[in-house]
Amino acid sequence: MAHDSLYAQPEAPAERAEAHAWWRTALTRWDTVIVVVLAAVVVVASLSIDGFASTGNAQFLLLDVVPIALIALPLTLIIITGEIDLSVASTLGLCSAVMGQLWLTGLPLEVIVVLVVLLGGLLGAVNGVFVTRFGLPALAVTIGTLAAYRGLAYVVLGDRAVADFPYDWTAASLSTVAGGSLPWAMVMVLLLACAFGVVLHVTPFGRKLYAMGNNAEAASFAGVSVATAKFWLFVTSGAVSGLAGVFWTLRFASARADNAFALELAVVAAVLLGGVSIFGGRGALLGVLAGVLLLGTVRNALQLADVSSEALYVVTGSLLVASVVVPNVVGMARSWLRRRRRAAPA
Amino acid sequence: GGTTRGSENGGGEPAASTGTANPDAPLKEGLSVAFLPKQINNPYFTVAGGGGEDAVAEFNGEYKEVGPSEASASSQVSYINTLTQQQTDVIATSANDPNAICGALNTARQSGAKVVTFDSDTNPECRDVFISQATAEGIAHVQVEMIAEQIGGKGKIAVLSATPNATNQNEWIELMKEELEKQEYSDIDLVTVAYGDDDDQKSFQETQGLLRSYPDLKGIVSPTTVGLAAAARYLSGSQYQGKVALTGLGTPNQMRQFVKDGTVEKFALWKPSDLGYLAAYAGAALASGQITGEQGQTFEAGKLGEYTIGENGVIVLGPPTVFEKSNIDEFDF
Amino acid sequence: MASDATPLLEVRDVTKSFGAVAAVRGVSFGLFGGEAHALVGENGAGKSTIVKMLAGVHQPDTGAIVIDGTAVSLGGPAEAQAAGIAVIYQEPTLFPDLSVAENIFMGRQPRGRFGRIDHAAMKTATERLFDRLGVRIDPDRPARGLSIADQQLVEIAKALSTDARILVMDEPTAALSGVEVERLFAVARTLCAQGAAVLFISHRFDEVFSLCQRVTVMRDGAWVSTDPVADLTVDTLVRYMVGRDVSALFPKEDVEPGDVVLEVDGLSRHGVFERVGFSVRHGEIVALAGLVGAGRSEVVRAVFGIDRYDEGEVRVNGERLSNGSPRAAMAAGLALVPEDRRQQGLVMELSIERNATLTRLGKLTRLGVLTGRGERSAAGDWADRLRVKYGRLSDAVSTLSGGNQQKVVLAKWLATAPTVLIVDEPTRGIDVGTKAEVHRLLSGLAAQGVAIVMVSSELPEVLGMADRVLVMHEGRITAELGRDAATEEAVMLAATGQEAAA
Amino acid sequence: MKTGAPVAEGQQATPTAEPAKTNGRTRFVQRLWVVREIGIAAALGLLVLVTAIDSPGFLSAPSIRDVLLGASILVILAVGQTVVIVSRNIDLSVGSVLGLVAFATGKLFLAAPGTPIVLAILAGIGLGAVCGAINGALVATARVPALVITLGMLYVYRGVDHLWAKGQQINAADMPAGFLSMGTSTLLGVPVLAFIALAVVLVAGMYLHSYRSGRELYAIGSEPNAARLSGIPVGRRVFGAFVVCGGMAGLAGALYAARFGTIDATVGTGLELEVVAAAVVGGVAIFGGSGSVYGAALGALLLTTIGTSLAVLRIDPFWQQAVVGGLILAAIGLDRLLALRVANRLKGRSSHGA
Ligand SMILES: Nc1ncnc2c1ncn2[C@@H]1O[C@H](COP(=O)(O)OP(=O)(O)OP(=O)(O)O)[C@@H](O)[C@H]1O
Ligand SMILES: Nc1ncnc2c1ncn2[C@@H]1O[C@H](COP(=O)(O)OP(=O)(O)OP(=O)(O)O)[C@@H](O)[C@H]1O
Ligand SMILES: [Mg+2]
Ligand SMILES: [Mg+2]
Repeated sequence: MAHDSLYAQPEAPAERAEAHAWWRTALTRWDTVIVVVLAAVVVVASLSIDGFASTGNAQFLLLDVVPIALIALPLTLIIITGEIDLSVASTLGLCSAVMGQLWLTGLPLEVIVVLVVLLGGLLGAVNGVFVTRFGLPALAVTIGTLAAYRGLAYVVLGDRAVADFPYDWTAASLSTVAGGSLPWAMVMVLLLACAFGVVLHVTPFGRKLYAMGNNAEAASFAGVSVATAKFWLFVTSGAVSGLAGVFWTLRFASARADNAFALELAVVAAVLLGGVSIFGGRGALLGVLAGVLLLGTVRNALQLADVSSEALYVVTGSLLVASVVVPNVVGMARSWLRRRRRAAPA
Repeated sequence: GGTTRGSENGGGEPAASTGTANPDAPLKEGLSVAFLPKQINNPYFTVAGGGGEDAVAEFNGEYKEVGPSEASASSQVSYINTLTQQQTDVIATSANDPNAICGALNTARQSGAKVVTFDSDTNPECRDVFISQATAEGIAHVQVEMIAEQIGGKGKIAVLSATPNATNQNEWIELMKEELEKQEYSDIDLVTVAYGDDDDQKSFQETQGLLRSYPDLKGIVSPTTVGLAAAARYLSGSQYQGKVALTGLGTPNQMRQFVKDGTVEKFALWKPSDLGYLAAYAGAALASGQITGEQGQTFEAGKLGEYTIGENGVIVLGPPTVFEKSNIDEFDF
Repeated sequence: MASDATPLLEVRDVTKSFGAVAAVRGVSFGLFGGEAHALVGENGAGKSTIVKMLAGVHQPDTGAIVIDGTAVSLGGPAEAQAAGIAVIYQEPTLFPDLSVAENIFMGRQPRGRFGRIDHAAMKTATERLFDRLGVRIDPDRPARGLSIADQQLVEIAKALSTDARILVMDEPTAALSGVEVERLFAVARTLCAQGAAVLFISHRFDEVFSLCQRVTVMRDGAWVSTDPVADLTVDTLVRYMVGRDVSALFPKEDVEPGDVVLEVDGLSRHGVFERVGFSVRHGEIVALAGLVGAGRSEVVRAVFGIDRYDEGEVRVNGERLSNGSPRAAMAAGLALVPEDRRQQGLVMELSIERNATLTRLGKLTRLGVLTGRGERSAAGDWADRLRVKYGRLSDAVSTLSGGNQQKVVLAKWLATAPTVLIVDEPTRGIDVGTKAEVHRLLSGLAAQGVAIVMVSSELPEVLGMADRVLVMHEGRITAELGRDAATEEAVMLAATGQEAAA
Repeated sequence: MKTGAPVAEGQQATPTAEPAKTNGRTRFVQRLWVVREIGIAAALGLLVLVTAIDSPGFLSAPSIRDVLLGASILVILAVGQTVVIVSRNIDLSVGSVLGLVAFATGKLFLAAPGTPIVLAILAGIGLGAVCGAINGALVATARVPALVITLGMLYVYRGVDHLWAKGQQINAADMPAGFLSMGTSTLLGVPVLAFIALAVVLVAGMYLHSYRSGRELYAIGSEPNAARLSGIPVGRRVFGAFVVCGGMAGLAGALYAARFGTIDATVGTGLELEVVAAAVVGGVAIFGGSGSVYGAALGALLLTTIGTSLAVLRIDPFWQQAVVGGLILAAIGLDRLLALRVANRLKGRSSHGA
């Protein structure tokens, strides 16, 4: 109940019922809205910005969004259950550092990759234990592990950067399908997205995530094991962040403790832009993918148009604010109009 | 060090030296020159970029400066990719990570761009030339010389560096240690290296920590502008002012006050604007075919005169300038 | 005592709808200074909605609230307070992190110099209030963890502290024992004597008759009558309220009970209930009766595994059920329709079909995947069987009326085809017609051999539906009455603990 | 180590549960509220002790002065953040607001070198309050979650800062000496900044404890629906909390300019999570309703002292952040433990007479 909406009006339920009816359709539509906006941005940019529509640029754009897209997948599920994981970027950094350190010890990379992903899962499990067993707020816990994991990354690798990963691997991280513009890494993201999408949208587990995000008590009355589900989501989030760490390290051929520093807020922003409610219970994976791509595309297009990186900040922030304010204000305006209409004949 | 980083996705080895150099080729007009600093809005790079802009204006090119707001290699990669798409002729960059931006730079070179690194190098196989602000030896030498002079050639000193993985600083510190091995410095004892992460508050705290844990410290060397300014501010407000010597690398504007109030006697730095100026000319020379980056080639760099490419494609700007009370007011950067 | 003067407060032809639900339809009555006025009606009759309009929480769609002869518009709770109206809401609205004293004086704290809150004065004032009510609650303790009864007392103290001219109390006594009720009435009578008007809502007729001078009856949102209490008997009041013969509402079919399915043995959850034991047979409806707070809900929650119990055991068909696992209970064929449908029964923002299928998603999958069609047909099936009125199955369940929401909760659990169905207050907030439907449904299920445990605070429902009645008082079963022995008096006596266990 | 004292006390104070013992229990409960702060203070003391044993100079006057100086700005930010968090909101934009105001202060002195210091600080507070008002207006009127809004505004304010600065750096030489000396000078051996922070803590502490609108913030955070039913103007109060938080960030920004003298557009980047961490370590419940500015201030002091101590102890700099993270986890875990204990002691005990 920590999440009951603060600003629902006193005459709540009925008004809310209407608002919700609207909200639901709006939000099922928010996916569409954001996909349409994305398409529009792509079309406009292709027509007006030199070099945007080239194969090479598409490849770079997609490569750039891979880590955020990867991490956003499990984070979407976590936020839908009403929790949050801010430690993802630090998990990525620690996994990258450990990957470098293990490479120095001479282990084969195949083994290292598996170990690193497992390590990510373990780090996620720590978050999960704190949140589900000790009942601590996820925001506070993951701020703590955000600092702790990044710190441990420095402890592991210190000031060193490990860079001599084999060419085959680093090249593979950049390679594209049939030499076109679709990186294999993006294919991996899309496959994972399909898997997460299936789990979220058409399995009993996914249904239960929405239920517990909206009303954990009612979910547990219906026999849903809320704590267990959340725990495994944190584990998944950690493991996928570990995988993102592997990609990051190979793509930049550089394992460093400060990799992906401060990426967490960008990921959260992308997820929220995709229409996922920070209070849980609402959102869809398609919207999140579109949100991630929208941020990446806008960034890329503005860069090509020589818009300064400062303006990018303003654009990102405004998009985020607009994504929550606009639907709400429209909803409030509608119900106000409806009330006026109802009152008028009386 | 890496073994294979230089290679880029699928494509063969970048053409490090295409064709032969023609020292007499005229500088092309209308060259597009992009400066990509470690971080945009960083005053040091703003000044360097200003030098570059002047140079580009002199040879009638198109200048622009792009870059990330935060000093990260991954964002630099994305900007390099953008510049590649824009078919920029010359990319002058200062690397946040010697390895991470390598691939992107080589892709840019394959599509025809000339890459000049300045201030902070990448691996040599990823760029055409590197403009070094001074030789690392020169920087190490001048700093050791300054601190030795200020503490009377005797006593404990410490180094306050930038981040623990800053390439430049680490190289200089290594060379300073070698320099200190010399007989004339045998009474000087380098006790520790602290890291202020190029963060003002952290550097401030680290300075304070140094003085707490080594009460008999005689001097501090801070080979980074942020660290030097923060340390100076700490000393100027403490009882150590004038008792503990401080020197290193800093900008005159930041240090003016501390030189005048006696906290700092002298410090050094190259002129960042000259660094940018030279980088722009080197890029233009590369793009015009005057040079290819081979050792021994020479080119004319406007008002700075003639430069010769050294080993590994390194071009050295010159000895650092030492700033002290008598000359500091002549500089504004 | 009834005066012919202008009423202190008058509700004049007010109407209030929530979406499609007309909660209040053209209700008028007046509150006179020096009088206590009762408002009675079935669940969902619209009483609390009237209260919320007086409190400024809701604004009437039409009609007006008139104070001292002038129509006022109460835009919010603050304005109602300023107009001299103090309200005790049906559900306690306390701040769990703040102290009891602060809860009482929030927004009206006594102030000392520089406008600073005088904490000591606030504490003394709180103690004085509690003295008047004859209770001892530590003013400095946080409100978190107070029992429902104590929470209700704090609410009462809060309302008294305002020295309001109009005191509105929505079921203030629901959680209180006789002693506290008497103290409360004494205070209320004093206030009346000082010229204040009191609006009192209760489902207990003895209280209505002992405190009030006048009573207004509501049915399905509409005004039925306003009469002096002296002119009425309980029977006439009930007839006004329900509008027809009560017993006709409960068409319990006679069923020959089968074998024992559910056995509860010596179940204890310390401090909540002690050594509760009973058994239920196939086809039998066993009612758990008692006053609010007797611990009935806690018992059924523990049986179903929502809460863990400390001692005892639960057996289904002779198999012991593991403690604290709703999943195990569901696997054994149990179903629990919880008392609070908004909090516990439904996920309000999800669609009707998502809610209806939440309990048996696993069975609706094909190759582990839910195809929308299977869910929709399963949900639609049940919605039709229970005659739920809905627009589309994909509408949020929050858009349904309360009765239809309750049907969705029932659908959700009936769909699991339980052998033991536990229903906690199955007809709370359900309108008269629907209530009969629910009763017919329960009765029909029993006829099919389902064992039913029914917790209900409505005595007529208990008497009409149950084969056997277990009466609880303060966490213990105090009587077990067969259908014939279960009379209103017998149940009430056992429920108030005035009679040794039968 | 932090739990030791309260538990022992608790056992003494609650041997029975009879209403007659109410007084003893009252004291116990009151103590428990205080204890949250005592726990942090004890941790702080322990840290100082360990550091001082290793390096006695740590307890010298100048050293303490340095610690206080270092903590002042974070304390002020944490106080503002606490005001918002108790009302069940959060402000992630404080780092950006601080940066923006610091730069604006520098610009002010560049444009009008003669500006009186007090005026400059007031201008800083004003600008911060405007930023806070924008956050508050969006949160309270558009009724959207504070976390999303302030995350968005974090980017917006930072972007505005960068756009304005365009790579410019403002140096000590550009600001009046009097202003800069305020950043480092001392009064009776205590830094002026620390006095300002102390004043802020005391004023905010008194406001939250002793004024109606302050208590209403706790009420809102504790149970928003009940707050509305009690007639508390929820929207207005939340708006006010954001304005206060913004104003504090503004004050901190102006003081930052005075203290560091070198300002560019990156000032304060990433500070928001540190501020939230300080509040959380200080026992402020992230979902509102409880916690005090004193706790938050101690939390900020503790985090800063850790930074300084680890530097003084010459602990491997790479360990520092890991230690900070571990400490945050320990602190919230401890807070939870205490809350559970309180709940257990109060559970199942009817406190009114029969
Ligand atoms: N906020 C709301 N939104 C939608 N419907 C509502 C709302 N509040 C009340 N209702 C509906 O209005 C009707 C009257 O409800 P109200 O709470 O006034 O009943 P009541 O007479 O107080 O019942 P009880 O005796 O159970 O307290 C019910 O059908 C209820 O479901
Ligand atoms: N939140 C709570 N905190 C403390 N005690 C509680 C709480 N809720 C209920 N209780 C206590 O638990 C006991 C049983 O309450 P329960 O709700 O089970 O009663 P009930 O007979 O089911 O009443 P209802 O008709 O309201 O369902 C009562 O003594 C009540 O005071
Ligand atoms: Mg009611
Ligand atoms: Mg109950």
